[in-house]
Amino acid sequence: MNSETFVKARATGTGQVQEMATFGVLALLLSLISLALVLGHRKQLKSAIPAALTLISALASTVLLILSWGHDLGWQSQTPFWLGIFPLTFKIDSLSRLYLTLLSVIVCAVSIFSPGYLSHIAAKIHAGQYWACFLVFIASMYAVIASADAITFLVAWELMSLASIALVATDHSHQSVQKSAFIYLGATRVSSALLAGGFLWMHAISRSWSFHDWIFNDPVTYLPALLILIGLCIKAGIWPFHIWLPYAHPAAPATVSAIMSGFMIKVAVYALIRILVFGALNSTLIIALAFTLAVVSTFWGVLFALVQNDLKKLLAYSSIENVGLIVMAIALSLYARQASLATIADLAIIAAIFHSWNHGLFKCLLFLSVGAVDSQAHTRDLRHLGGLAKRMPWTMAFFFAGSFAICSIPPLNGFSSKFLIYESLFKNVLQCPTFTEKGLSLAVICLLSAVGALAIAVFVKAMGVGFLGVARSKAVHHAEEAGWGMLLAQACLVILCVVSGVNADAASRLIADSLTSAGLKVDYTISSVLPTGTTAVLLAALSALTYLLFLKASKVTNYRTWDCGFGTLSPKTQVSADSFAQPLARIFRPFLRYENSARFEGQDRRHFPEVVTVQTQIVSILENRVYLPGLALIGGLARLLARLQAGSIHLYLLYVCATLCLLLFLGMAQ
Amino acid sequence: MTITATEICVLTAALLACLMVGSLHLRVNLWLYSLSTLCIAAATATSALEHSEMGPIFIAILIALLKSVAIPKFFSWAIDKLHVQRDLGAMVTPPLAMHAAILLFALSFILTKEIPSPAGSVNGWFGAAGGISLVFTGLLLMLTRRLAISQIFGFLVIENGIYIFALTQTNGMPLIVEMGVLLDVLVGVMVSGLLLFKIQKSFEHIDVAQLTQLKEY
Amino acid sequence: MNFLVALTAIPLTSVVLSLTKLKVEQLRVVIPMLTWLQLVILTFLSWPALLSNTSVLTFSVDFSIDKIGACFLLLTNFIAASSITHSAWFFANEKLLGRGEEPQHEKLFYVACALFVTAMSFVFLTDNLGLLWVSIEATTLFSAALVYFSRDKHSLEATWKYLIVCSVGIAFALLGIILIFASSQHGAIPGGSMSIRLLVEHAKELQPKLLQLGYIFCLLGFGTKAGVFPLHTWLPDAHSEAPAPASALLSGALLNCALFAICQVTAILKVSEHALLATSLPVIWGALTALAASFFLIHQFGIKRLWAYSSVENVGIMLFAIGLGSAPLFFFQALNHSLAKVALFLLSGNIIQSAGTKDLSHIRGILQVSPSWGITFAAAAAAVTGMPPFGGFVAEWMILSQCENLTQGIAAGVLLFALALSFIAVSLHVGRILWGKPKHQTVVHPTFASTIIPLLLCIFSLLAGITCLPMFFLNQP
Amino acid sequence: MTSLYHWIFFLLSVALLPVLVLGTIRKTKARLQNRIGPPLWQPFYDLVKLAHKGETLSLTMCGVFRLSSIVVFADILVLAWLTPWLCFKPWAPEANIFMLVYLFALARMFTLLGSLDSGSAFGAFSASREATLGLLVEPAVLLALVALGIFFGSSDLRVIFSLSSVSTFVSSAIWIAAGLAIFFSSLVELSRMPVDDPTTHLELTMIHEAMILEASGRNLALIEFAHALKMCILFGLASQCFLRAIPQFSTFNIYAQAGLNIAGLLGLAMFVGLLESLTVKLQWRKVPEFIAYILSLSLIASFTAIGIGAIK
Repeated sequence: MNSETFVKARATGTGQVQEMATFGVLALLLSLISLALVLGHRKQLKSAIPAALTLISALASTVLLILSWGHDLGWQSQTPFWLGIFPLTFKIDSLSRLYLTLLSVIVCAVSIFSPGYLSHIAAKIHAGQYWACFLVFIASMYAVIASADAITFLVAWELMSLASIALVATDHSHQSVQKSAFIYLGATRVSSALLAGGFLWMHAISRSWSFHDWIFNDPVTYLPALLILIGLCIKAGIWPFHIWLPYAHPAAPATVSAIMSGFMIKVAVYALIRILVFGALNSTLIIALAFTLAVVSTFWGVLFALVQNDLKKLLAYSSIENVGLIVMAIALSLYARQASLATIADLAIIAAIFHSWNHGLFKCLLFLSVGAVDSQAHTRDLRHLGGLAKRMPWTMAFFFAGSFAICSIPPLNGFSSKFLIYESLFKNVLQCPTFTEKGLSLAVICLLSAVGALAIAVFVKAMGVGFLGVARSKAVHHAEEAGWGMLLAQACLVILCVVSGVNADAASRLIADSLTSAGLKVDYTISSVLPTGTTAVLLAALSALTYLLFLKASKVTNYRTWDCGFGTLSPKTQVSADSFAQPLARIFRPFLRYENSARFEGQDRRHFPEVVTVQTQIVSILENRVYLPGLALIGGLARLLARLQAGSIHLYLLYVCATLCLLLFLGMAQ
Repeated sequence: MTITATEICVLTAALLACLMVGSLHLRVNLWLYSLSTLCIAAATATSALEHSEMGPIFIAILIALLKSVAIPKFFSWAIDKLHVQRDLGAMVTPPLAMHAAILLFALSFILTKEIPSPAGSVNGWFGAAGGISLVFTGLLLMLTRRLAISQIFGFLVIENGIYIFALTQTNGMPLIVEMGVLLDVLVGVMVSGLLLFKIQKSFEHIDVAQLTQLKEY
Repeated sequence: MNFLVALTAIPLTSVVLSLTKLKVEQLRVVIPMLTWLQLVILTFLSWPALLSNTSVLTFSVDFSIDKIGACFLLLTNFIAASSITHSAWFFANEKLLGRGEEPQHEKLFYVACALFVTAMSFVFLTDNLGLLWVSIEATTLFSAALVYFSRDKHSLEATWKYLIVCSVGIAFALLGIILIFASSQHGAIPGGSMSIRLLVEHAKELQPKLLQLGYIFCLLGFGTKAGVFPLHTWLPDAHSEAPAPASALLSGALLNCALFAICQVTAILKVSEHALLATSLPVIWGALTALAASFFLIHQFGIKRLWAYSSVENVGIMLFAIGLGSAPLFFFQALNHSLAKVALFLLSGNIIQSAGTKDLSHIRGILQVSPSWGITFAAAAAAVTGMPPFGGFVAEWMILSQCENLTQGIAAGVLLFALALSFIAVSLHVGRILWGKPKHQTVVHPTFASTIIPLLLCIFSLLAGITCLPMFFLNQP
Repeated sequence: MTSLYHWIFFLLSVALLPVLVLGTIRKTKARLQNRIGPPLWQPFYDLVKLAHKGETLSLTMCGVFRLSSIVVFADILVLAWLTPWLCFKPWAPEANIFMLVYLFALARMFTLLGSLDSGSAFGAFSASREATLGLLVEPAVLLALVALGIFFGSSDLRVIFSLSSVSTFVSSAIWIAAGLAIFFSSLVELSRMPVDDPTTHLELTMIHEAMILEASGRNLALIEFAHALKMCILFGLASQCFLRAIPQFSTFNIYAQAGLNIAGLLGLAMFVGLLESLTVKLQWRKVPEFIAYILSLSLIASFTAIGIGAIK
C-alpha cells in the first residue's frame, strides 16, 4: 500500500476508536494464531476452551467493528516484521467492514456450535491440529478481507487456502477425503497462480501493489483483469471451475464446510468487488464472459443439486448456484457502469453484496443443521434418512427456515436480495439501449425464475425426504435432538435471517452508504419499499387466527397413512430422493447423465439372484470430458519427459553434447 | 602462411587421438594416448622455445612424466588386474567412429576459423583446431565405448584437448592454475581408477552400458 | 596466508581426528563441534566483508571476498554444520537398524565431508576463475566419496554417473574460462588476467567473441554441475543414493557453489556488450528447467528423488534470478531453498529409516507415526514450494516482480506455471506420506531429537520470510 | 366512505366468489352433460359439512401437515389482499410482480411439504409432479406479468393495473396475450384440465387431489377454500387483463367495472367448465409441450412490449 492512501486511511479514523479497533482486530489475529501454535501438538483436548476463546474474540471483533463504524482503520506492520521488502498493510474501510462483520457473525455461530459437534467426531480427528488449522483459517480470512495491497492479500489468501486444505483433510484416514483434499488443493493453487500472474502484471503496469491504484480502464490491463477474474472465479466456484466445491464441502467437518461455503467463497466475491468493480473494469468482453459463466453456474448448480443424495453435496451445489447469482449481479453492475446506467449499476452491486451477506447466513445455518443431523444419525445420505421430524424437531425447524430462506421465500432474507437482482435485471430491460441486451436480460429473468422453481424442488426434496415421513434406516431411530449449543447457534442464525429479511430496505441503504464512503459513488433508489414486514406480520397473524379460531377446535383421530388397504407398508414404499427428482431430471436429460449399475449375488446368480443391488449415480460430464482428459494429458507429458532419464550414461553424455550445440547456436545467433 | 613446430605437434596429437577411436584394443588405445600426450608435451616445449621462456619447459617435463608415462602405466596395470583386453564398443562400429572423428577433425578447422588468434601472435588457428578436435574425439570416445576404463581414456583426451587449447590460444596460463588443473586430473584419475575396481568387484564387469538401474519410470 | 591457515586448520584437524583410532561415538560428538567452530571462525574472518556493502575484503592475491560471497560462505558452512550435527543421530539409528556399516566408512564420511566443505568454501573465497574451476572440480571428487557411502550397486552406479557427467561438464567450463582468459589478453589487461574483479572492471575492453564463447562454455559446464535441465541427469541418482546428511549437503550447498560460479561469470558478461545474452539466456533456461523439473515431480517414486527434482526446480529459479542480474535475490532464494531442502532431506532420512523404504508408495501416515516429524515435514515442504509466510515465497515473489522486458515476462509466466505444477505435485506426494494409516511397523522409533535440526531450519526459513532483516541486510530497496 | 364500501365489497367477494366460481364450473359441466347438477352454492354446503367433521391424521405425520394447510390458507388470503384481481380493491400496499410470484411459491412449497409429511407414496409422487409443473409454469406467469411491467415501465402491479392507464390497439394486444398466458398457466397452477383431472379416482394420475389425499375435516375445508380462492385470484387477474384490453374500459364508472369484473370471472369459470367437458387429460409427458405454448404466448407479449418500448 503506497504511503499517501495509508495516511489517508489513518487520517479518516478518529482517535481512540480507531486505535482500539485496530488493536482489537490485531489482538484477535495474534491471539488466534498463538492459540493455534500452542494447540498444535495436543492430541485430544476439550474443544470447549478454544471454542470459547474463538467466540470471545469473534464477539470482540464484532463489537469493535460496529463501534468503529464509519471510520477507516489502517494498520501497517512495523519494520522488523515485513515480508522481505514489503510491509504488511491492512485497511478496513466500510466495504471490508461489511464482510468482516459477516465473518465475525458466522464465526460466532460456528464456535457456539463446535463443542457439541466435535464431541461426536472426537474419535476421528486430532483435536489440536484441527483447532490449529481452524484458527489459522479464520485469522487468514480476516487478513484477506482487511488487506490493502496485493502482497498482503496473496499471503493471507495462500494461508487461507493451506489451512482450509488441511481442514478438509481433517479425517484423512479415508481415501475419499484425501482425494477431495487433493482436488481442492489443485484448484486453489491454480487459482492463486492466476491471481499472482494478474497481480504481477498489474504491478508491472501500474508500478504499485495497492489495489487503490489499479484502474482497469486501459486495454493493456484487460489481460491481467481476465487472469484475476478467472483466479477468483475458481475460488468462488463458478462454472466451469466449480468442480472442487462438491468434493471439498462434504469431506470437511460441518463446522468447516459451514465457514467455507458461508464465507470463504465470499472472499473471492469480495475480491471481485474490491479489485474489478472499484477498479472500474470496462472491457465489455470480460464482463460478458463473467456474466455468462455466472448465469450458467446458477443453472448448473441448482440442476446438479437436484440429483444429489448427500445433503452436503446438495448444499455445495446450491452454493454454486448462489455464488452464480452474486457474480451475475456484479457483472451486471459492471456492465451498467460502463454503459453509464448508474441506477442499475448501483442496484446490482447492492444486490450482490446483500445476497452474499444473506447467503452467508443461511448457507452457514443449513450446513450447521446438516452437521447436527450427521452427528446424531451418523449419515447425511437421503437414502438412509427420513422421519427425523419426531426425533429432532428443533433441528428440523431450523433446517426448514434455512431452506425457505435459500428458496428466497418472502419475508425471509433470501427473497429480499434476490428481489434486488430481479429488479436490477428488470430495470435493465427497461433502460439498456439495444434490443439484444433487453432480450438477453429478459431471458435471464425467465431463467432465474426457473432456477428459483428448481431450488424449491431441491429443498423440498431435502426437507421432505430428509426429515418427514418414516425413517429409512436403523441409524435414525437412535437419533436424538442435538445439544443446546448446536441448537443455539442455529437459532441465532435463523433470527438473523428473519431480521435481515424484514429490514431489507434498511440493509440496502446501509450497503449503499458503505459503498459510497468506501469510494464507489452509489445511491439506493428503488421505486418503492417492499411490504415484507407487513406481509410477515399478516402471515403470522392470519395463521395464528386460523389455528386458534378454526383448526384447534377440530377433534383429531390418528390412523395409518392411506395404504390402499394393504396393511402397514415398509419404509421402502416411500418415495426416495431419486424418484422424487426423476420427473424433473427427465426434462434435463441432456445435462444429467445417470449411470446405473446392477449387482446380482448368490449362487446361480443368473436365474435365482439372492441379493440384487442397483446403484444409480449421476455422471459429471465436465469431469469426464474435460478435466480428466486434461490431467491425463499432463500426466502423459510427465511420463514422456521421464523417459529422458533412461539411466544410460551414454545418453546423458549425448545430452551434454546436444545442449552444447544448441547453446552455441543460440549464443552465436545473437 | 607458415606452420610452426608447435602446430605440427598439436595436429599429430589430434590425429593420434582420432586413431584411438578406431581401435577397441585397450592397450593400443593406451599407447596411442601416451604418444599423443608426448606430442603435447613436445608442443609445450616448442612453444616455450618460441616464446623463449623457461617456465613451461618444466610443465612440459611434468606432463611427459605424469600423463604420458605414469598414467598409462597405472592403467596398463589396471587392465591386467581387471582381465579386460578389448572394449565391446557402443552405438557405432569403430571404423565408422574413426571416420567420424577425422571428419570432426576437419570440421574443427572450420569451426575455429572465426576464433581470433591470441594477442601478439598471428597464427593460433591450427592450435585451436587441434584442441577442439581433441575435445570432440574425447567425447566421441566416451560415447562409443562401453567399458568404464575407456571412458576414462576419453576424458583424458578431452583434458588434453583443453590443455592444447589453453596452450595455443593464450600466451601463458598462470602457473598455479596449470598446477591445479594437473592435480585435479591426477586425483580424478585416481578416484575413477579406484571406482573401476569397485565396479569390477560388485558387478563382476566394468561395462557401464549395463549400469542402468537408476532411472525414472 | 594466515587466512588459509584459519580456513584449513579445523577441517584438517577433523580429518586427522577421523583417521585416528578415536571411537565413532566420540567422533559424533567432536566433529559437529568442530564444524560449528569453523562456522564461527569464518564469521570472524569475513566480518568486514559482511558489514560493508561495497568494499571487497582481499586476503591475498587471488583470494578475496565480497558481501554476497561471504553470505554464501557462511550459508554453506552453516548447512554443513547442521547436517553433520544431524548425521550423529542418523548414524546412530543406522546402527539400530543393523544396517550400520563398519566404523571406518563413517570415519571416511567425516573426512570426505571436511574436505568437501573446505573445497566449497574456496569456491566463494577465490577471486581467480582458474582456482574457482579447480575448487569446483575438487568438490566433485570429494563428494563422490559421499555418494559412494553405502557401497552397494546403486550407489556405485550413481557415483560413476556423477563423476563422469560432472567431470565432462566441468571440462567444458575450463574451456570457457580459458576463452575468457584469452579474451582478456586482447589489450584489456596486459598479459591477461583471471581475476573476476579485474575482468568485471575491464569487461568493455574484453575481446567480445572470445568472451561470448567463453560464457557459453562456462554456462554449460557449471550448469552441468548445478543440475540444469537437461544436464541434471546425474542429480537425482546422486541425491537419492547418498546418505541423508550427504544429500542435504549436495542439495543445500553444492548446487549453490556451481550457481555462484555462473553468477560470477554472468557478472562479467553483464557489463560487457553481450549484456542481452547474459540477461535473456539464463532467464529462459531457468524457467524451462523449473518447468521440466516440475513435470518430473509428478510421477515420482522415490522420496529423495522427489526432493532432488525439486532442487532442480529451485536451481531453475535461481538461474532465473541470476539472469535478472540480481545477486542478492539469488542469494536470498538460495538461502531459503537450502534451509528448507536440508530440513526435508534430513527428515526424509528419518522417515526412510522408520519406514524401511525409499518408495513413496509404501510410506504412509507419518502424522500418526510422529506428529512432530509430520508437521515439520509439511512446513518444510510448504517452504520449499514457496508458500507464505516462508522465505521462499518472498524470494520468488521478488524475483518475479523484477522482470522488465517481454522475454522475461513470458519466462515469468512459464515459471509461475511451473511453480503451481510443482506445488501440486509435491503436495500430492507429501499428503500421501503424511495422511492415512501407516503401512509399516516403525523400525526406528521417532525421537524428538531427530526433529530438532529440521525444526530449527524451518523456523529460520520462516524468519527469513516474515522479517525484512535479510533483505535490508542485503540492502535491497 | 367509498373505501368502506370497497372494504365491504372486497371482503364479500373474498368470502363468496370462490364458492360461486367452483359452483359455476360444476354447474356448467353438469349442464353440458345434460344433468341438472348441484346448486350453485353446493361447494359452500360442502365446506360447512367438512367443518363439522372431525379430522383423521396419519401417525407418521408431525405438525408440518396441519401447519401447511394453515399457512397456505393465510398466504392465499394475503395474496388476495395484494393482488389486483378485483378493480374495486381497497388500499393495497406495494404489490410487486416478483413478490407475488414468490408468495405463490410459498404456498406451493408448503403444499408439497404437507403432502410429503404423511410419507405416503401417492402424496410424494404427486408432489414431485407438482414441483415439475411449478418449474415449468413459473417462468410463464412471471414473464407474462413482466411483459405488462415492461410496457408500463414498472414492476409494481398497482401502476400496471391502475385504471388511469390509457390503452391503445397495441397495448390491448399485449393485454390479451398476457391475459391468455395467465389464464392458461392458472389452469396448470390449479392443476385442472388439461393438465390434471380433479375428478379422477385413480390416485396415481392425480396431482393436486393426491397431495391432499390425507386431508380431512376442517383441514380439508381450509385447503379446498384456499384452492378456490387461489383460482379466483388467478382468474380475476386474467379477466382484469382481458377487460383492460377494451380501450374504453377505464372510462366506465366504478360499478360497471365491478360488474364486468365479476362477470369476466364467472365467464372464465364457465369457459373452464366447457374446456373440462370437451378436452381430455393430457399425457404427462405431453404437458411440457402444452406449457411451452403458454410460455411462447407470454414471450410474444413481452417482446411486443420491448418492441414498443424501443419505438417509444
